[in-house]
Amino acid sequence: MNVEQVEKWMTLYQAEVEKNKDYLSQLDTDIGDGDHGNNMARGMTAVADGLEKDKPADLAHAFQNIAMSLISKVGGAAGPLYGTAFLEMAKAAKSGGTDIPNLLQVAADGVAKRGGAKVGDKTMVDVWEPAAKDAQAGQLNDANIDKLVDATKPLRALKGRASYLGERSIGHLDPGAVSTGMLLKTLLQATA
Amino acid sequence: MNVEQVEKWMTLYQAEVEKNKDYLSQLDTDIGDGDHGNNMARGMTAVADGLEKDKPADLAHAFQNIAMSLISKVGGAAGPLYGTAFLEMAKAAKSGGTDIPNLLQVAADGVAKRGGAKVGDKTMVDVWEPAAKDAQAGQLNDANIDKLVDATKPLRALKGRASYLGERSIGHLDPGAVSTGMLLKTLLQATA
Amino acid sequence: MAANEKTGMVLVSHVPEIVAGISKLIRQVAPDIALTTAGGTSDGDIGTDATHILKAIDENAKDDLMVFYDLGSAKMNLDLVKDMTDKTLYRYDVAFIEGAYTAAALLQAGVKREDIEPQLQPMHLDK
Amino acid sequence: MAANEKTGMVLVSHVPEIVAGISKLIRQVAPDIALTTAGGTSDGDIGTDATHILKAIDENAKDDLMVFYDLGSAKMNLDLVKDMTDKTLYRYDVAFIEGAYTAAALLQAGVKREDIEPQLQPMHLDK
Ligand SMILES: Nc1ncnc2c1ncn2[C@@H]1O[C@H](COP(=O)(O)OP(=O)(O)O)[C@@H](O)[C@H]1O
Ligand SMILES: Nc1ncnc2c1ncn2[C@@H]1O[C@H](COP(=O)(O)OP(=O)(O)O)[C@@H](O)[C@H]1O
Ligand SMILES: [Mg+2]
Ligand SMILES: [Mg+2]
Ligand SMILES: [Mg+2]
Ligand SMILES: [Mg+2]
Repeated sequence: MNVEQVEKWMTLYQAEVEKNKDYLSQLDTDIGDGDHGNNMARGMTAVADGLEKDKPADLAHAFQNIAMSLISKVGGAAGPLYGTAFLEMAKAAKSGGTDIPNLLQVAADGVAKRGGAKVGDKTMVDVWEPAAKDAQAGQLNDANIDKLVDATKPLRALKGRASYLGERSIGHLDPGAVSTGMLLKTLLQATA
Repeated sequence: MNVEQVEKWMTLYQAEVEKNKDYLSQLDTDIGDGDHGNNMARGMTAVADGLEKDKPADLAHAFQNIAMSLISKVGGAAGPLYGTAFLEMAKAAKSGGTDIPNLLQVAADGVAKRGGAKVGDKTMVDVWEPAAKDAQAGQLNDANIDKLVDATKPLRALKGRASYLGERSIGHLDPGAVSTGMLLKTLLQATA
Repeated sequence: MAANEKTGMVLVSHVPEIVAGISKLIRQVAPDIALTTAGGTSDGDIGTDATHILKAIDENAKDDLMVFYDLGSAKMNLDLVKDMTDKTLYRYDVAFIEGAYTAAALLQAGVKREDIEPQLQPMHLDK
Repeated sequence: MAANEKTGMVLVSHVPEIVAGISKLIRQVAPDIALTTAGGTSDGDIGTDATHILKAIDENAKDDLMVFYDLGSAKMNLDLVKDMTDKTLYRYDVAFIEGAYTAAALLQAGVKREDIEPQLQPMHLDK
């Protein structure tokens, strides 16, 4: 991946989040506090501003720049989670690991570590981890991403706000899984 | 006991609390939140106002009147505790048990039940319960009351705010024990 | 998901800001539950009193009330108030914010009080 | 009793009023401890962010900090912030108000952090 691709990725993702802001917040209303769309939109506005203000010289700086915007502006669990994903990608890029499968794997591991969630806990980790594996197998595509997102629906949440609802969380998509799906799809578009 | 004695008792106690307001609050600063003197002074002002406004027809009404003032105006643990003591005395007076040893015993039992404290937990119960026994034995006097109050000093608090301090509560008088000592001494004066 | 129609919630704290703040936290996940609060004394000082608590109970639209509180004197006042109201009070000696948040989210999801209580169990504290 | 001279306290909540209120409760029993708070996001909305938490950490007069928080996203931000500060953070997964109140009373009494921790143990919660 290169800086231009990252910038394109973020532009596409911001547009996608903006378009689906209410949808993401509605998903979060069902099993959380209803702010996920607003959180992500605020965060992505900050990401765009940050990349504009401080043109990144290389991939590591681009990821670092994005991470800091997300960390300081999302204002919900998604902030430290996505922030950590980009921080880990910055570290990997610094040591030369700039291929997408490797970047997704370090990001996924960072998210899982930050939230203490495992696959099956009905969080964004349910998309990140298997998507990184799909990428390694050359199988990361929209259909597979949709499958991972949809698979969160029948699960009972064990982490995050939805976990307070116990079995009442069953039958709803996880908002963070949905926004992660969008992030991965726009990554595919930006690097196609 | 009769209504006049109760009124005299409350007048004497209010004066005593007023005089020792800062002392009681200082005791509570050492092992609590520092408001016991203010709480009791505010409560006793309300008691005086209440007895003034609604002249009690009989002993039960006097106790009931006092209880309601304490319950609504003390604003700390001492409110429900002293309030319960007077509510129980009102009940006893209603059924004719107006002798002091009996009144003190029902009050002591009410306080212990309300706070869930036993003798030795370094609370006002450490004065109420043995003082009721002393009264039954015709031994309730200033010297014995002082002994009960002072005995709270070496104890470790197991109930109330002081209990958060664990062994750091040792070596301090319990503020509620001190204000209970004053209450009992003014009772002796009012009924002498 | 319709909110529980039978059971409401009352929050009791020594400090007005605490219950105001918890209400904001709760309203994010439980906009429709019957929630009333008593923060501080009737006079607005730091502390608790039975009169203020009774007011919060009376103001609540429900007769079946889950009650959460911060410190021990609130507990004593709550027990006292039990004899002064016809409503049914369920007092929970659990972590105040975490317990109230959990119960609120579940009430909003229409869960019955009896089914909420097991989820409060691990949050028990001696208060 | 002189307050603990080494260790301070930081409170993190999703809602500004919650930490403002807990500070009032705590100040009654612990007027002298080093206490700073991050309530809500940097922009004053309901939520938490690392920037706001970092500010509360920086503002605290002590380098050794006991940290209490309300919900899980605050916990994640705290872990993130650990790598961004030179101060030492001790995060407690305990009942927020009850834990912070207990620790504050003990810090005020001059008790060491290591001796406070056993008293927080029974207040543990999975957050
Ligand atoms: N402990 C966790 N581990 C992994 N993901 C989590 C965790 N907690 C929350 N999430 C993710 O964050 C999403 C919610 O994000 P957001 O609404 O921004 O946070 P908040 O719950 O603080 O309002 C959830 O849908 C879930 O995917
Ligand atoms: N659970 C309890 N049982 C019996 N007495 C108690 C209990 N809790 C507190 N007290 C008494 O109340 C006194 C403190 O009263 P006060 O300062 O008015 O209350 P608060 O602690 O709410 O500020 C203590 O000194 C103690 O004697
Ligand atoms: Mg949310
Ligand atoms: Mg949120
Ligand atoms: Mg006090
Ligand atoms: Mg008080």
